[in-house]
Parts: sequence; C-alpha cells; structure tokens
Amino acid sequence: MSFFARSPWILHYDGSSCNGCDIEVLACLTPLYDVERFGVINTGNPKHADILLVTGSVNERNVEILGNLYRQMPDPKVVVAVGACACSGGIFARAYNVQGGIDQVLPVDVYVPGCAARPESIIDGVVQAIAVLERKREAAA
Amino acid sequence: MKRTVVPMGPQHPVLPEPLVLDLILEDERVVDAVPTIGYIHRGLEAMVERVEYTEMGFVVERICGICSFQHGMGYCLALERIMGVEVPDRARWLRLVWAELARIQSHLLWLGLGADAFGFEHLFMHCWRMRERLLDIFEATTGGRIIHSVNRIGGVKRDIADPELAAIVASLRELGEGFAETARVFRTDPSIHHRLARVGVLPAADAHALGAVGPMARASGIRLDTRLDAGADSGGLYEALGFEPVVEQDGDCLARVLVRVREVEQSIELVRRAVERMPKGEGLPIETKVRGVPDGETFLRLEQPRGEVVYFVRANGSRFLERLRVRTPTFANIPAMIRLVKGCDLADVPNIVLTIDPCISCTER
Amino acid sequence: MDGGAFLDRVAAYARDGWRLVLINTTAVLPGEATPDGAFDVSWSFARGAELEHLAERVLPGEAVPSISGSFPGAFLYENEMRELFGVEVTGIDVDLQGQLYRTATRVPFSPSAIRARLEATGRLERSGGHGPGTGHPKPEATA
Amino acid sequence: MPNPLALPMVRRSVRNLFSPPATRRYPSHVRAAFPGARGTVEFDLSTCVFCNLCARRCPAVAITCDREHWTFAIDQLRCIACGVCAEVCNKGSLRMTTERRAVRGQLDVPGGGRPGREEWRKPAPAVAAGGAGEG
Amino acid sequence: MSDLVVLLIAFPLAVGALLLVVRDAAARNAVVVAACAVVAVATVAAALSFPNAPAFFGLPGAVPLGALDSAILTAEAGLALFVVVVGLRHRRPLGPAMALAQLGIAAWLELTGRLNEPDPGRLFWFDRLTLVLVLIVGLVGPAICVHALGYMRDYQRSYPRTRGRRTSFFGLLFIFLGAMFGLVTSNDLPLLHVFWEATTLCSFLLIGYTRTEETIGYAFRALEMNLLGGLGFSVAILLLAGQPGGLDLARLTSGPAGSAVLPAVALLALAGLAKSAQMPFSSWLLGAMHAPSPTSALLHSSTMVKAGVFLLLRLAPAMAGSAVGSLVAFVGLLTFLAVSFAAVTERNTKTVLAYSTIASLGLVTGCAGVGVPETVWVGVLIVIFHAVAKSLLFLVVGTLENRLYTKDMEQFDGLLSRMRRLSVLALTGIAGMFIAPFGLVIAKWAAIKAFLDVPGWQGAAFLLVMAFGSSLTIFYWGKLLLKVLSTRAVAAEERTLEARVSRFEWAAETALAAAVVAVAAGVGLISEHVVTPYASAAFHAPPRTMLAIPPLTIGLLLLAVLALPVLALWASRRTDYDLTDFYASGRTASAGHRIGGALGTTRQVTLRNYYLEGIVDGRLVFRAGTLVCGLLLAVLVGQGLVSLA
Amino acid sequence: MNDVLVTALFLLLAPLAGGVLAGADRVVTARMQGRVGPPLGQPFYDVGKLLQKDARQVNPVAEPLLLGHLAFMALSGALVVGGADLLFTVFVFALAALCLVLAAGSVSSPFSHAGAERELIVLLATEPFFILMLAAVCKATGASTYGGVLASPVAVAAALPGVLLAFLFVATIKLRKSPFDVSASHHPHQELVNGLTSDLSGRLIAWVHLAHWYETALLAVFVTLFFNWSVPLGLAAFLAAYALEVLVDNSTSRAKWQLVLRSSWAVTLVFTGGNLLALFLLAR
Repeated sequence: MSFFARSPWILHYDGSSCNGCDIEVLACLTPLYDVERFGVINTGNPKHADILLVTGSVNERNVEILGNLYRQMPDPKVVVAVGACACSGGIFARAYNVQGGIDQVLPVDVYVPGCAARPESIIDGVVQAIAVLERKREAAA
Repeated sequence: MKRTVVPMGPQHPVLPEPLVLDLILEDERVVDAVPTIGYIHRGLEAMVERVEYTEMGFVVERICGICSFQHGMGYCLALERIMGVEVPDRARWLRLVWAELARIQSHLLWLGLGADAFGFEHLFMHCWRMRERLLDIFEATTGGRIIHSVNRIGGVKRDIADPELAAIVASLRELGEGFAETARVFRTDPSIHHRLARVGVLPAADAHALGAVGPMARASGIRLDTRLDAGADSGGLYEALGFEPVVEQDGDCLARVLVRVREVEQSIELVRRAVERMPKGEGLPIETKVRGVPDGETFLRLEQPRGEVVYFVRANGSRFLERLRVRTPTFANIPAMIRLVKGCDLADVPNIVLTIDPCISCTER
Repeated sequence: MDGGAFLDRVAAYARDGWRLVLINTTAVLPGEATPDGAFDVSWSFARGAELEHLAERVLPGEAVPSISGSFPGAFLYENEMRELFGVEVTGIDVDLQGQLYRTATRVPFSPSAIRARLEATGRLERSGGHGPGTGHPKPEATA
Repeated sequence: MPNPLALPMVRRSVRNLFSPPATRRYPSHVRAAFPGARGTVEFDLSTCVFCNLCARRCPAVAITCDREHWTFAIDQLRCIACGVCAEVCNKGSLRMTTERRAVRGQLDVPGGGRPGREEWRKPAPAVAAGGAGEG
Repeated sequence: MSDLVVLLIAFPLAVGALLLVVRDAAARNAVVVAACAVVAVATVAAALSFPNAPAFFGLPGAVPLGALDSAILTAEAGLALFVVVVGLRHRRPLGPAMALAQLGIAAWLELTGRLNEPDPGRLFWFDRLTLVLVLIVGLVGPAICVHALGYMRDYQRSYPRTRGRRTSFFGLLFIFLGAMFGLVTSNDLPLLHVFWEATTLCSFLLIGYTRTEETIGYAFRALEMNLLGGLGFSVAILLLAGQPGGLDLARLTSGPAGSAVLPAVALLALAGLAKSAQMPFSSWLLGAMHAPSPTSALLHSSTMVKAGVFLLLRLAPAMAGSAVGSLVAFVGLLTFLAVSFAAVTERNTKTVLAYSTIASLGLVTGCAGVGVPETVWVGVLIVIFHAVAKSLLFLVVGTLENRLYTKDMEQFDGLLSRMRRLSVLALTGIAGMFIAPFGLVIAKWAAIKAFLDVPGWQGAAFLLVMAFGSSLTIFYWGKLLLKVLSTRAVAAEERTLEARVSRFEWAAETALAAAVVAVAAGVGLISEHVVTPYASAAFHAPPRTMLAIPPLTIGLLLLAVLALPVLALWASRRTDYDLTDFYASGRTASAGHRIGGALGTTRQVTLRNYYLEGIVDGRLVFRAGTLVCGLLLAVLVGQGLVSLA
Repeated sequence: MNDVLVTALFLLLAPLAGGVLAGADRVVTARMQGRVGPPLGQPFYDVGKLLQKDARQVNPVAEPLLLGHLAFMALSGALVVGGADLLFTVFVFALAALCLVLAAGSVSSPFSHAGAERELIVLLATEPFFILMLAAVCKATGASTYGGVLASPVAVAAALPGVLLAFLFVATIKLRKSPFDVSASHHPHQELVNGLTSDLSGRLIAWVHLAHWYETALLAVFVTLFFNWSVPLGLAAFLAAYALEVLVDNSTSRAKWQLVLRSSWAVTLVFTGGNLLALFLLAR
C-alpha cells in the first residue's frame, strides 16, 4: 500500500442534490462512521483533494463548476458519483433543468447507488476509489 | 477605493449547498454582498406534467433530503384536501410523531452544521452523533434513513406498533437527557457567545417586512408558527397537546440557535404527549383508500423545521396535476439573510448564512 | 389590471400588519378565451391564521407592478415570475437581471414551453385543439 | 455574558476521551439491516407477465420492461427504492429486500460508464498566462 | 584632510550656484553627473585619508577669524532676511519672528563681543561619526541627484506647472549637500548653526517645490518647526557663550554635562528632536512627503533628519545619566511606538515610508538618550542602515509613482508580474528595513540587548516599546511586501511599463541596492572598525561585545535570505504554472484576474490589505503621541528657560 | 562540537517528534469527539502522499518562499539549541513565519490573501510576546544562550510565572488551535478554505506541514527554557500544555481575529510586561 491508500483526501461538491446524499457524505465524517479511520480528510478545496465526491445531477450551470473543480485537482484523482442523481439523474432525470448523471461531464470512476446513498455505501465507494487511485498512480509512475 | 473581493461559493466548504456570494470587503468587514442562487434548480414543479399525481409525492419528498418527511406529508395533505379524503386518526397522530421526529433530526443536523461554521468541530460531531439515533428510529419505522416515503394520499403506509412507540419515547427521553448538556453548551459557552451574540441582528419589524418565517422570525420575537396559526397540518392536534411556539427576543444569531435548541427539547416533549394521546391498539386503520382523480385547487401551509412551507396545488381532473407550487421557508428567509450579510465580518458570514438554516434545494426546487 | 388600485390594496395589507406568504403564477395554456395563453397570478397574504389572496389574470405582454415597495421580500418571487414564466414585472427593487436560475430552457413555464414539453411527451396533440378554460388537457387514456 | 473561562464542552471531551468510541467500524463490523429497510428491488423473471405496470408507475423511469423481447431490467443506478413497483406488481415478481445495493466501478456499469467530456480530461494548459515578466 | 573637507563643503555649494543658472537640460545632466562623481570621489578620498583618530582642524590658509565671524553673521542675516521676505509674502509671521530672534541673538552676541573667540584649529571635527555621516551624505546624496535627473523629467509630465523650476531644483539639491557636509564637520557651534539653518531653508524650498497651496503650507510647517529648533539652538549658544570652551562641540560632549551646561544641552537636543522629526514635530516630515521623491529621499536618508540624530548622538555622552537623557529617550521611543501604530493604518506608500523613517529615528533618539556605549553603537548602525535602505525605497517608490501614477500601495498589486526588476529593488530595500539579518534587525536586536541592562522600570518600559514597536514594523512592511511580491495575470502592455524607466534611475537604484547588501554583509567590519571605536571614544569605555552572533552566521543567514529572490527569479523562468489557476470557489478565472461573479457578471479580483480598522486608530495614536511628547519636551525646554531666567 | 551535534540532532529529530505529536493530536482529538480517528502515523502518510502527488503551481514564487519558510523554521530551532543568541533567534523565527505569509500572499487569490493577512495579524499578535519572553529569560538568568540558561542556577519558571502563563495563551495561537486558529484550520467548514494553503497543492503543502512540525519542536524547546533545571521536565510540561491545548481546541469555537489580536496583546502586556517589570524592579 502506498501513501495514497492511507491518505485519501476528499472534496465534496453538491451538483443539484436534494441534500439527502450530501448529509450522508457529511455523516460519514461524524463519530458513527468516522472515515478519518482511513485517513480521509474532507478538504473542501480541490487543490488538496484526491477524490471528488459529487452528489446530485448535472445541470446547465454546474457543468462549468464541476469542470473547474476537477481540473484544479492535482493528479492522480478519482471521481465518485454518490447517489442516484449523480449516477444517472435519478428521479430528476426527466426534469427540464437536469442533464443527467455527472458522467455526462466528468469521467466517473466509482458509482455509489442509493436514494439517498447510505453512509456504508459511501464508505464502500471511497474504499473502491482508493483502489482506483492506487491504479492511477501506478499507471502514471 | 480598493476593496477585497471574495468569491464565496458555489463550491465552498462552509456552504453545504451551492450558493454564490460575492463579498466585497474592507479589512474583513463586508461592505457589499451580491448573492446568486440557481445552481440546484431542477424544475421539479414541472414534473407534474410527466409524473402522475399518485407518484408525484416521491418527487416532492425529494425537494429536500432534510425535511423530506414534511414535504411528503404536505403534498399528501394538499391532495387529501382537494379530494376530500378523511385520514384516519391514528395516521394523523403518526404523521405528527414523524414530523416532530423529523424536526428534531433536522435541528440536530443544523446545530451541528452551525457549530462547524463557527469552528466548533467537536460540537458538530456530537450533534450529528445524537442525530443518528433519530435516523435509526426513522429507518426502523419507515424503511429509510433520509427519504422516508411513508406518506401516501389518504394516510401512511406503515404503522408503528404501540410498544415500539413507547420505545421511541424512552429513547427520546434518553436523548433529551444527553441533549441537556449540549443545550447548556449552546447557552453558556463563552466562545459561542463571542461568535453569535449581537451578530446578524434582525429586528422584529424587519423580520416581518421581509417576510421571514420559522425559527428566523421566532428568534426576532415574532410569535409565528403555522402549527399554531393555520392548523392545516394537524387539524387541531397541536392545540390538543398544549403547543406554544418557542420565541426568543434578541434577533441575533444566538437567538436563532437557541430557538432551535429549545425546539429540540419541545419536540421531544411533543412526541411524548402525542404518543400518550393517540388512539392505541392493534389493527387501527392507518389509511383511507383513495379513488378517482383530483379536481380543484388548494393552498396549504404547514410548519417545517425551517419554517412555514406553502403548497399550491391545482388539479384538473386528470392523473396529472396542472400546477404544483412549493414555497419553502428558505425562499422566504433569503431576503432577510441578504440584508444581514451586509455590514458583518467575513467570519460572521457563515454564521449568518447558516442561522437562517438555508435549504437551497428547497428554495430552487 | 389597474396597477394603481392594485398597489393601493397591497399597501393596505402592509399597513394592516399582513405579511406576504406567496406570489404564485400559473400558466394557462392557449384556449378559446386566451388564444396566446395567459397567467393566473395570485398574491397571498397572511395575518395569524387569516389568509387572503389577490388574483389577477395577466395576458402575455402585460406587465405586473412590483409590490416590493410595500413588501421588500417580494423581489425574489417577482424575479422568479419573470424568469420562469416570462411575466414582465415593473419596478423590482432588487433586479436580478434574469440571473436567478439561469435555466437551460429559457422561460420554462411559459405557455409555449409547457406546450412544447407536453407535445414531446405525447400528452398533447401537436395541433393543440383542446377545450377552453384552464387549458390543460383532460385526461387522455392511460391504459 | 457567560464566564469566559468556563468551557462547558470540556466535560464531554474528557468523558469521550476515556470512553470507547461510538464508531460503528464499518466495513470490519457490518450492522444488520433494519427489518423494514428499503434496500434493493429484486426481480423474479419466472413469474413476470410483462404487464409493464411497474415500468409505467416507476417515478424514476428505472425499469425497462420489453414485452416483445421478453426482457426486463432495473437500472440500479437510477432506482430510488421507493417501492412502488413492488407494491403494484400483481404477480409478486418484484420484491423489496433490505440488502444494500453494491457500489459499481466504471467497468461494472452498463456501457462502461460515459467518459465525461473530453475537455476536462486534458491536462491544464502549460502556458503561464501572463507569467511573471515573461514578456 | 582639511582641504578635502572644505572642498566637500564648497564644491557642492558652487555647483549648486552654477546649476541655478544652467537652463539647458543636456548641460545640466552633464554638470550633475560630473559633480556627483567629484563629490563621491572626494568623499571616498576623505574617508581614506581619515587618520583613524579624531582630527580637529581649521580653515586651510590664513583666514582671519574676524572675517569668519562676520561671514557667519552675514550668512545668518541673509538666511533671516530670506525667511522674513517669504514669510511676509505668504502672511506667515511666525517664521520671520523666530528667524529675527535668532538673528538678534547672533548679532547681540557678536556686537557685545560675548562670543568667545573659537580656537582656529578646532573649527572642524572629523571623527568616526563624522566619517559615517560624510560617507552617507557624499555617496547616497549623489545617487539621489543622479536619480532625480530621470525622475524629474517624468515628474514634469505629471506636474507640468513645475517645468520651469527644474533648474532651481538641482541647484538646491547641491546646496543642501554642501550645507550637510558643513553641518557634520563643524565643531564650532555658531558655525554649525549657520549650516543647520541653511539645511532648514533648503528643505523649505524643496518641500514647497510644486508651489501649490498645499505644499506651501507643508513647507511652512517644516520651516516653522525647524526654526523653533533652531531658536533653541541659538538660545543654547547664548547660554554657552559665557562658558570657556562652551561653544566647542567636542569639549561640550566629552562627558556628562555639568549642571551649568545641561540646560544648553537640553536646548540643543530640542533642535535635534525638531530636525529629526520626533514627536511633537513629526508632522513636518509627513507633510514633506508631498514633495517630489528625490526630495523625500534626500530629507529622509542622507540629509535633514540625519542632521537631527547626528546632533543627538553627538550629545549622547553629555546627556548620559541626566534627566535630559531620559526625557530624550522617552520622546524617541514613544515616537517609535506611536508612529509604528500610525503606519499600520496608512495606505499611502510614501507616508508609510515617512512613518518608518520617524520610527527608525525615534529608535536612534532613544538610543542616544539612554546614553551608554552599547546604545550609541546601535544608534550609529541604524543611521547607516537606514540611510541606504530608505533612500533606495524612496527612489523606487518615486519610479513606481511615475509609472503607475499613484502612491497608494493598494495599486501595487501584482508588481512582480508587472515590473520584475523594480520589484527586486523594492524587495531589497524592504528587506533592508526589517528582515533578519539585514542591518536594522541587527540594530533592533542589539537595542533590546542593551535595554536589558537599563536599570529600573525604564528598562522594562523600553523593552515593551521595542517588542510592540518591532512587531508593528513587521506588520506594515509585511503588508507592503505582500503587494510587491504578488503575482497575477496581467495584460501584456502592463509588462512593458518598466521599459520606460530612465537609466539614471536604474543606475542610482541598483547602486543603492548593492549598498544595502554590502552594508549588511559588512556589518561585522563596520562594527569593528568604525562604530565600536567611535562608541568607545565617545564614552571613554568600550561597549560590551555587541555582535554575539558570529559574523559567519549572519553571512550565512544573509546568503539564505538573498537566495530567496534569486530562487524566485530562477523559478519564474519555469512555465509549469498558471496564474489564473487560483482557488475561486469553483468559479472560472481568466486572464486580467477576472472571475465569474454573481448574477452572471464577471468581476475583477481585487485584494486589499488589512488596516486594523476598529482596532487601531492611527490618527488618534499619532495625536496622543504628539501630545505626550509635547509635554515631555515642555519639561525639557522648561529646564533650559528656568536656568536662563 | 557538542553544539554541532545537538543542532544536527534537532534538525533530524524535530520533524519526527513534531509529526508523531501531530499524529497523537489527531488520535486524541478523534477520541475526544467520540471517534476512532486515524492511525498514529497519519501525518507521515499525509506528507508522504503529498510528496508523491502532482503539484499545481499558481505562481513560481510560492515554492521558493515555502522552502524558505521550512528552512528558516528549522534554522531558528537549530540556532536556539545550537547556542546562538536567544534574542536573535526570535527574528529568524519571525522571518520564517513571514515567508509563509508571503508564499500565501504571492498568489493573488482572495482566500490565500485573507489567510496571509490573518497570519500577518497572528504574527503581530504573538511577536511581542516572543521578544519579551526571551528578553525576560535572558534578564532573569543573565545568560543569552540556550546553554547559558540551562546552566543558570535561577529557576526560570519560578522567576517568570506570568510569562509562562502567557506562553500557554500564545502557544494556542502558534499551534493553530481553536479558539485561535484564525489563519488556517484543518476543520473542513472554514470561511477561508484553509486560507494560507488554499492555493497550495502536493509537495507545497508538505513543506508547510514539515515546517509546522519544526515550529512545534521549537515551542517545546522554548518550554524547556522555563524548566531550565531539568530538560525532561520541560518536555513533559510541554506535552502537558499540548494536551491542554488539544482539550481546549475541542471545547471551543474559533474566535475572530480581532479578539485574538486584542486578547493576545492584553495578555502579553499584563502578564509578560508585569512579570518583566517585577524582574527589573527586583533586580537591583
């Protein structure tokens, strides 16, 4: 295991989520789930982050934001779509201002299903993201 | 005269949801603030065109993942009113219990976020730790932690057995005992007072003029609570419980925090009294079968954790509603927030933004 | 609508201690009475448990006066009305310049936009012949 | 003004320090699901009559039920686990279980997942836009 | 030796007179450059011929003393007459009144014959302090004059109305230098007084150069405050006139002053405080900021104010241990603290530089007032380091002002991206002012160590002043550094701004920057060969070893500090960076430092330093300091007047 | 020779000790919050990862300045234990802090800039104390070097109780602990988005971490000055103080910078100044 596996720092962005998945992402940080056990820090800053967790779907306005955040993350980096909306647009896929899942915009590495995604699922997603991160680092090295 | 421009949001760790504030600062005093929202607008009111009224409730309860229960309940109440459906007593009481549980959950969540906004990480952790107890109750009784999907037009889908209700009351009593300590922290911690007292003061007159609702209005000394005034969501149940809204006078960030602290305590008590009062027994009806299609319109208000929510529904006798309009409490509180941000310090901005308990996804739908 | 008289009534509400609860707009699809469609706009005020509404039918191209003079919190509703429905509002004190939502579809709740969506889902015949009144199609067969 | 030296949270901090953590140590310890929890919708092909009712009622349009080719699929990434399909299914072919749905990698997703937009995958421009005195 | 000194005094005066009539720009440039070269060479020659021991000498040849006396009186009369004329023309009677009073004293002394005949062999005094001052005046001064050749050309574009007056400007600069040379070498107090008043008058004319109502007001403020000091000087001469050898500066300051001469020493200190712009006289130097930058540089670094602290340092042995010394020390240190507070709330760069000058001089004043060998050691070091660093800074700010048309430091954003070379020069100057191990920090450190030995509550008070004052210094210089060092995506045309800076300016600034580094590197040598011997001689006792840090450590540290800009410059050749790639909450940033703003606009990212609003009220602190120091001075002067009565 | 050895040991061990302390801090913090928390070696994993990760540089100046920050922070500690004049090191210490301010401020970004300004205010708030503390130590012992203070028969802590008290206060600021972590914070929800390090990435953040470990070690060395009769006791006192800081960190919210500046000056003036005054008055 390299240092990446032990220190995955995350950035969370709320695309156009209903807050359900957002608060579950936050709940992962709190005592009952405590993802800091895996070295996770919620950085809030793309420049510090290794894993981008996106909740909610893509719409006209956040395409640009998602792109900026993704670009500002230094390599290697991984994108995790959290929740049905981020994976596919979910129940809002047919709403007029929703373009669909975030894989419309960013290369998504891990899909976490659920409405709302449960903390356990999010932890699974982060663990899987760590593996992808590791693969990407090896590929780059 | 040169000033600092701070682009706060759409991605900013202090803001749980995308919200844009262009802050213009001198030193760290905000001399101007230009807000923008619109990053979460999905257009779900227009989904009435494509989702039948029976399933539209699932869309409405996803307006917001924090007050999801009340959104589902409000939609069902509106449709029940249009269709003239009488909801069984037990279901009405169950809805009240869940609604108050949701309020506790929402307030604990918010108290945590608020604590994090003024840099009190442990308090955030602790509030969210307490909140998990509510989520467990919800998952056990409705099948979902966040999105409960337990309302349906005509009643509720699941009953809570009487022993389970008693267990919930006992669990809440335990929560309340633990929460007393946390409440004391909010009330007496000097560092919290330093950050919140006399910050973002909204006088009662301004709160009224700007249309503030919910804890935001109540913290400014306005006795405004839809549970009391409209009675739409309870049909007199709250009066039966001797409900009296929590009101604070100072109108500052601290008052807004304390209103919610006291409402947590109040809701725990309301659940206890409701369980005491509700009709008991096995196999009581919890739903009235609904037939036909809705026709007509209604205007319904009820009290969410963040304040008064308004549903306007117009149906035209088809399986698709003609118009659904949800005016959420945050929508009503944003004008007041914008007013408060000007003139405060940069470090106060998160507190002021958060003490309206913003739910942008509610606001933008 | 008579703008002056309307604003006077709104001002009376403000004076008497009412608060603004909602400004709601409903699009009315083109029909016999309103060949270009219309908007049902209502202003709702509350005082304690009391609730009162002012309702107006506004035709496309007609302007609605802003009530932000009496109710400063109204600007958000009015900007929304203009941006999502295309109802012109005159004299908003905080004019967000159509940047409130910046939707991908411009004016998504205008009668024509609604109509386009309904046609796309097959719930409305493209020719658009349907009954008068509120305009929405009566239930088609949902076999 | 409260006493500036009294910090009421200290008690909680100290008590926590000397008590076991509250953490549920997922994934090494997995908590049993609540009996009525809504997890995954399971489908039983053998009893399905392809009536399409579930697909029509699904608010998320996550079900494709093709009567002509006798195919049926639930897009688990789109499903919101509302339980409507299981409720309306007359044949009991759809059932809501308490199981959590699995996390998917890019390759596990039908179609391999979309790659996202090309422009975001390019490295940042190596041009020092207005670099310090490069002119 | 004596020939060189007379040359140093007379030559600039002559060149100045010449320049007053040269109108052709090319000719003026040639004359100025040549004269500067001569002055610099003569200065170096004088320094090299310094015999390693204090020297006293008179005028070369046989100039009769009577002629000198009448020359002095004539000069005094001329100066007074000039003040009377301009004062009356502008209806400012205070200056003429004080000038006439001084003339009256001089005339009375002369006519009544009360003035002791000076020792013809002791008219001039050249020791290590003189050496230091001569080097500063003779090397920094010419650099400023050369710089002014380029600066004034651009300045006239900004202020076209001053076009015709460039001639007198350069003439005055040289006359000023000549007067300064005379001031620092004179041993006879009446002679010194003439030069003293000459510098006052020169500064008056230079400050009022643009002749706007505003600058004339500032010029009169400077004139009046300095004439007040000069009046004190005159009264001191009056008091000392009867004492045997009393007008001999070297004898007067050879040890602690007796009660008979102490009042006169106090009045001389008053003159020094006024000239070095200590509180309550600080406002004249702030007003002087409105003059062209070479004037500011000259007043601040090599001439005017240095004359003030020069006199105070001279008086240090005489004031030692007396109440006068304590009062002067408190005035100096309080000034240091108060203007440091004021500086953190100021955004006009030149004003910040002015506050910093007053603060540095306050420290020197404090050191002189404490009056032990160690503090005098510190004081002289500060004079040296401050002169080079501050002149560089004023010149750089002047150049910046002509390019950016502002003195507001908030407009210096992205300076490193816009003007790389000028930024490096500015960095050097700022580093010289407050970064370890550049001289001023060494001096501050040594001052703290020296104050540790001041007994009683005063020691603790001095240390508190040093601790807070130094921290404030770090704050306001740090803010300026933030502006200079900042990078941003700028438009291409902004990066060509530097191309139009004249070679005169580059030459002067580069030379001074080199001097900043050189004196920092050579601090060990300077201490060993100049400052320590001076302090020993002045107090007849060697100072404790002050440089406990091995010079090697300082050298290494200096190398490390210098490595930073070099590394930064080297790194700026890299291309793997993107100036628009800063964190903007996910918004899109683009060239010109714009980001997507609220409501669909784009917005320029501007950044403003903090000015501690609501915490520190600069004006209030300044006024309070002026008041307190004014009271202290009233006590000081009161002593002198009581003894006069 | 001994000095050289001690200096080398400090340069090698200080980051190790600082890192372990940072790890322990995170574990204890997590436990105080009722969580399990990261492994003890987490800070080292973080720095290791940051060194492996790409660095997106916004300008070419930041990295040299950050390396300067690291170098001067290490140097100021090394100078202290290596026997240089104590009062001189405080200026090197300030220079190190200044380098960080400039590195952040060299990026013209609103958040970095605000962080830099706040760090400058932190410097303004703490610098008077450090000057006065070292002056007081020198005055009390008559020594001017670390070795001299340790050899002095005067028990510094007994002579300088007020200064020690003020140290506890100022250390909260320097260790970036709540309520005084105004310029940087590891807490996710912060208005400045980390402020100082907003625009740093990859190894650039690693330099900041390493420098902070040196800074922590230097503060520990400062504490041993007070307990000059026994260095182990001093280190134990530092650990106790650190534990107290962690407890306070977990039991308070973040103050505003205005309060930090005002209170820190007040504490410096009253406790340090008062103690110093007593020292001078009793010295005769």
